[in-house]
Amino acid sequence: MTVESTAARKPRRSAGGKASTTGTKRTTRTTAKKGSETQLVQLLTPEGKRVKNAADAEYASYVDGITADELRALYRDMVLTRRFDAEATSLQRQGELGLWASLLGQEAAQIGSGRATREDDYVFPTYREHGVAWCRGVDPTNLLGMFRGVNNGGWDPNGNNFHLYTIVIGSQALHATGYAMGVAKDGADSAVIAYFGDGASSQGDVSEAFNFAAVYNAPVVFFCQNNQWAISESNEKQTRVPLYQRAQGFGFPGVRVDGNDVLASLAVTRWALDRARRGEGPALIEAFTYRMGAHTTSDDPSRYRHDDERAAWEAKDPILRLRRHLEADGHADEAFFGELEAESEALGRRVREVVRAMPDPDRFAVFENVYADGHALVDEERAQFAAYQASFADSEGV
Amino acid sequence: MTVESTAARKPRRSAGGKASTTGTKRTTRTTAKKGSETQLVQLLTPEGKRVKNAADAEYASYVDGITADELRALYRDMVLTRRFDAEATSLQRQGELGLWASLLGQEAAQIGSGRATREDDYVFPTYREHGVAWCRGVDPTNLLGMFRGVNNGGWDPNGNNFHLYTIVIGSQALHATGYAMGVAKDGADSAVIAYFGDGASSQGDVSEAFNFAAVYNAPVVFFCQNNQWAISESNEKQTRVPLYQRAQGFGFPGVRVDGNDVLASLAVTRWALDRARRGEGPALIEAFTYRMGAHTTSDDPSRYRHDDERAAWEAKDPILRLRRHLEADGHADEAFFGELEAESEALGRRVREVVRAMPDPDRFAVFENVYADGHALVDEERAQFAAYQASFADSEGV
Amino acid sequence: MSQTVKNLALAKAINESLRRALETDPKVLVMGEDVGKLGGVFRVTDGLHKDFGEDRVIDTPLAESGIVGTAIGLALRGYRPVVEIQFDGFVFPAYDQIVTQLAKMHARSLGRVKLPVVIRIPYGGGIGAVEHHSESPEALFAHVAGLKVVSPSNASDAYWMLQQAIQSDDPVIFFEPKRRYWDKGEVDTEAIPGPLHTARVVREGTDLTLAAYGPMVKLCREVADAAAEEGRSLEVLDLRSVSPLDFDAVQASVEKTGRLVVVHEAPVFFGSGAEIAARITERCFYHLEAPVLRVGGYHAPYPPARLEEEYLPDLDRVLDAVDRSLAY
Amino acid sequence: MSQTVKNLALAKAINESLRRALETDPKVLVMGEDVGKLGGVFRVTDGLHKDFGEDRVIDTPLAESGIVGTAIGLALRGYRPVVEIQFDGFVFPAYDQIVTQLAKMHARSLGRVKLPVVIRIPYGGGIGAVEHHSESPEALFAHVAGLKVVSPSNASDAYWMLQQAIQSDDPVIFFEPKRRYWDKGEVDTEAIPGPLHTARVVREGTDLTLAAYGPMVKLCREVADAAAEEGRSLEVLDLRSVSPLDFDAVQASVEKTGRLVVVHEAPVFFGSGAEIAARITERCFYHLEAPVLRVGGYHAPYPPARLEEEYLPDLDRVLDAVDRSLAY
Ligand SMILES: Cc1ncc(C[n+]2csc(CCOP(=O)(O)OP(=O)(O)O)c2C)c(N)n1
Ligand SMILES: Cc1ncc(C[n+]2csc(CCOP(=O)(O)OP(=O)(O)O)c2C)c(N)n1
Ligand SMILES: [Mg+2]
Ligand SMILES: [Mg+2]
Repeated sequence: MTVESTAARKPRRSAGGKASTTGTKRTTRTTAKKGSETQLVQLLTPEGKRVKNAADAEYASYVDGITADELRALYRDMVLTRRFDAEATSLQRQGELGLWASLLGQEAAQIGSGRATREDDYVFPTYREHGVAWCRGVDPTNLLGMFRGVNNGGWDPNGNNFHLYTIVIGSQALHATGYAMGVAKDGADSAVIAYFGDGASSQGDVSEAFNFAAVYNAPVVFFCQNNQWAISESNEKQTRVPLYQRAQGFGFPGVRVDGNDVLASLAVTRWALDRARRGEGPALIEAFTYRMGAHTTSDDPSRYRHDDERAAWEAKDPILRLRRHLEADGHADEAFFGELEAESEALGRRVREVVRAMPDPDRFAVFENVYADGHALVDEERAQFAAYQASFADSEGV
Repeated sequence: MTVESTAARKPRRSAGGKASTTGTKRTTRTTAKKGSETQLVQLLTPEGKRVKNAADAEYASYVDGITADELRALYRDMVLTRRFDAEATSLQRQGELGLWASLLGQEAAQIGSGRATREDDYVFPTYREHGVAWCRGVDPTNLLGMFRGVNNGGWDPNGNNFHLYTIVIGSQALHATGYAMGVAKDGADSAVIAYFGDGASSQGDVSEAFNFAAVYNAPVVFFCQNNQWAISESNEKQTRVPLYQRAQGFGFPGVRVDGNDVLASLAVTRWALDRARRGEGPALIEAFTYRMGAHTTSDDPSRYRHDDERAAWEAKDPILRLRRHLEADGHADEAFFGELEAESEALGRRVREVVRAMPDPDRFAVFENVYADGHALVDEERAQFAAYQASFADSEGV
Repeated sequence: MSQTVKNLALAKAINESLRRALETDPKVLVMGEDVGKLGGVFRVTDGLHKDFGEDRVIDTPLAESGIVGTAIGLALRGYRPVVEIQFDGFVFPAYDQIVTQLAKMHARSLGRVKLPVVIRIPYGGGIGAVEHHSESPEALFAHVAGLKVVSPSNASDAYWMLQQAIQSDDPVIFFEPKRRYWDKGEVDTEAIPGPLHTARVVREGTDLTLAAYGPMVKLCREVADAAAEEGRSLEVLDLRSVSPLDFDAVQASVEKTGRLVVVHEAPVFFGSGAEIAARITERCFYHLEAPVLRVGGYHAPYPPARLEEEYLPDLDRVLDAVDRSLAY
Repeated sequence: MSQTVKNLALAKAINESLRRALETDPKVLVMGEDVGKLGGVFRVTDGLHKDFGEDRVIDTPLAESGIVGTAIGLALRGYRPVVEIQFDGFVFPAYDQIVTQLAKMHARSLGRVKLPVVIRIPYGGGIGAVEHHSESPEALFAHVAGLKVVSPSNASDAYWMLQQAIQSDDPVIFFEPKRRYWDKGEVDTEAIPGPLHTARVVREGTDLTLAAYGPMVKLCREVADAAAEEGRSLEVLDLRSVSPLDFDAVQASVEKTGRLVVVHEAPVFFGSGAEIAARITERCFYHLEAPVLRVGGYHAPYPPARLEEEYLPDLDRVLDAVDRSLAY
């Protein structure tokens, strides 16, 4: 028998057609626009003006009473983070680091969100969250060990509730969710925040994390820095619709914030952490920003993107924007900027010195910490290695 | 420095709170209701009445001119499928099959969607799509080999464009998407449909499939049979919001259809396949239905669900519903039902006979088809196995 | 004795061990698919959900990577999750989290972070199941540094090894011999167990050593019985741990017998037997009267149920290997 | 000769091989992360996107399971996808699709469905990279029936073995020795290559056999040179294929030399060396003058860059094993 479709069949137009908006009440529509067509939560224009948008009032309320001191502190954070980042890039050029992943351009997203966290919150970064690490009080020189190649993670995650950098894309979203499930079990009122990139949003682990977080109502905020690029792949290669919309399909809110606006990033992240603390579950923040530099020092962006794109984003620079605001409102004077300049240089110097003095690990470190409770084979191999090393000492000693 | 949240911090209420609907224009809301509170596309009530709902007109148009012949054919499909399924269940009880996964209750979802496919469409089932297999023209006895334990897949996928059953949950959603990408590359105007369950929606692979399908605008329809249970886990364990909504976050439409209504299932699937053929990309259909039986013959649902739930769904039986409709509209007479009864019995008999006569595989089959181009180790092991077997023949021969 | 000694099926021994862990340590969690009300598809977690609630015995969404990934997060928060993977063939979606995160985080953190996560996997064939329900993937975990891999062969070990796995600060992959779930054995819940990663001589012998773990130990004992009738004295070693492997125990036995046959269900190619053969040959080069022989699965996907008898090591196949070894 | 012989870096040889495949078979696709405009992080796909378009050279979303899963679907539709995994350590999210689907679908379908998918994986250490960028997971694929696993050591093999892998109707895991990407070698694009899964004697010798594949072949040649200066004649075997392994070639060599040292970067425990040692000991029990020795990685996560020299097999460590073998 045949019960075939009675509707007309037109040939496929192309494999790259637009999403249909057809649908009924029972059908979810896909009407959202892509990329920059979608509006952002913005509290500070690129020119440094405060925006008062009624629609964003709820977010804005989280920074309503912000003081000049606090604004200057945010500025300082961003400047020092950028300075540190630049120093690391040049240390890589000098051969002191094997690799560096620069956060240039993403300072506002990171400082804004990082400063929104409370001491008892827990942060799961990817490999580029140097600004967040700074906010958490991790000594920046500790970040460099893995890029120098002396370790795979050079700080105590529990020292500042800042987990180790995770290189495998998306994995940490699940760790953050599990951690948040634990926080809820403990009845604590702290929250967890997981950082990842636009590219990472494609990983199954990130979707699974969204779903676990929603199902268990875990107090976790997913903070996606959409810096427009996953190495050489632009947003269109990763997603058909703006990323913040992903959240809705899992049952929690998503919001796109101007990631080059430190105030908006701070406000929206406070909002999200707060509702997590109140037991309202996860939220997704898409911080719309730009990777000003290469993916890492190994990358050559000229192969895949145009300079004018970068130029357009330079006009939206997060640091310049806050500086304009501080200056326009008379919140900071020359003395402040001068002192900060000096502080930056001092930081750069210190980083340089610490890195250059960073010793290579002991050769036996290979065998350390493979297990917490030990493992017979590791012991055996360590002993063999020691004997082997000693055999050279013997012959060299003669 | 400290730039802390200025908003009040209430303690977390509970780890199981409701999704917040707070949000602004820039925020995706999570206003949808759970489970049965969401409306379904329904064209036939449980009492067998045709529903004319303006909102569903677009879907309804796909079955507008359906004839009495066609309706009877759908009925016949459902009845024979149920009969086959019952036979398989009893063959398992008799020890002829090692296991059976019954589709009881899901006939409408499967026959409706299966009959919506065109011969040149391609179908990727999970392990319960016996009704879809029937629509594709796969001989039902071929489905039984893997449940009897004589093979892991007993039909030629390209014979009826019906892929092998996939047991690892969610995997086939990616195969379907890749296949659809190939269809688009070929410029063909056929479509692909991937079946999976409510539980499967949690797998990362399914989310990745949604995303690949959206990004490449692949002509694939995701057909999720939400039969309310993933073994012992109800929908609340899998998702916070209705599953059809998942699609929107990836940028394509999702629709929930009454999966016990064969007409609605047919219409909505035609609609989705059609737009895929027209190059409008993927769609997600959530067929809201019920697993009337156990998960498989190994399962004991009394451990985790109440009988009254089943009773409530019995009132919505897909076959009964169409029968009422046929009878009310005078589309079928006693002769028809009588003949069908006889045909059912004949089918049951044939299945029984074929299964009982199904030979065990040759012992050398272990080594067959491991590779298409051969593998030295397999050859070596086969030879050793032959020699080993021969050693018994020798001694037995003495 | 008496009071504390129970006669339990292996599955029930695991159940009681989980119960004890949940009782004694509030940080212990049980999580997985259908581990709640259903009590797991093998009823291993039967009754735990009822007695400890859904906060401790957690039905998870159907996503293995999510289960292990969130278990890692829970462990970072101080919990000790015991994860159930429903069947051997379904552990692979979690493989990335296991290999790149669970196994490596302790070393990555220079020892600052510990991940006491146990992953229970019912494994192996012999129960007439459909595809993916009968595999033995232990080698794929043993090769990965940072993981410990164990497999009990009897109820007492199942009980105690699980206690020890849960107490361990390292991630442990706990392979449960599903076809032995219903085999009963005595469990002394007050015994003081030996170290987790040691092998045990379960039958002494002088002519040849049979080494196995998990489901194959019982078979090897039967082989030894059969061989004894033919006047051959086989020593049977229950390895119990696959990573680390107790090479000292194997070596000691082989120095005595001069011959070794390793038996496992997993495919021979790149399986445990290879590692044991390589290392024992190195350690016992002058003691071995025959090459180490291996009996295991073929280099083929686990076959459909009606062929599994051909695929799985059985009495005859092991005896054949014994004969071949003794013929050297 | 002449015209068709080019001097190419190994990475460039792969590039030209991909180009040839794309030119000769319209069903061949190249897919992966950053394989398009960027030409891959190692530039292995350089220029292909420009010349064959994004319909043939496909930048994918960042999801390895998705890449392999859709490649399977494309293969079912008649395509021959060549998938790039960016680095060894990132193959694990795709492991489930590889092990449970790609490897098994041909057998599952009783031979009706073929999956000619090649998965290219730059692997191994020695380039001073960060975590997950230096691993050698080949054993984790060799243990799995249904997969073929190969690894070229030089430009000519890279070119031809890839041609053969793409032409094969079986899934092939193609491990590229990333630290040799820049090593140049002659490639005759009109040569008639030998069978894909055969080993090759790259240096003849009489005292001991060194067996290796991929990046370690060059090291073994250097070892043989160094040993020659000390008057020792080592035979060097380039295994080329890990599954199947060319045991006949190893056996033939060992029957001549009586000694075997296997070298690989992957951890020794449950590594390729174990399988080779076990099987060769069985085949050559009366020929071996010493146990098969293995040189490889330790049972530890691949260490940070400044320790990799300690971790990786080097001239001294291999020579040490040679000495130990010869001392028997
Ligand atoms: C699982 C996995 N696959 C591939 C990579 C290689 N890789 C490193 S960074 C990167 C792009 C990440 O893009 P995105 O998530 O947008 O973060 P961004 O680097 O832009 O901050 C890729 C593909 C990886 N680290 N992990
Ligand atoms: C990856 C994986 N994990 C676990 C299982 C075991 N399993 C088989 S069916 C099933 C439940 C599936 O539920 P659903 O997707 O709703 O489909 P249904 O059986 O209800 O049709 C589970 C957990 C599996 N087959 N694959
Ligand atoms: Mg990015
Ligand atoms: Mg279901």
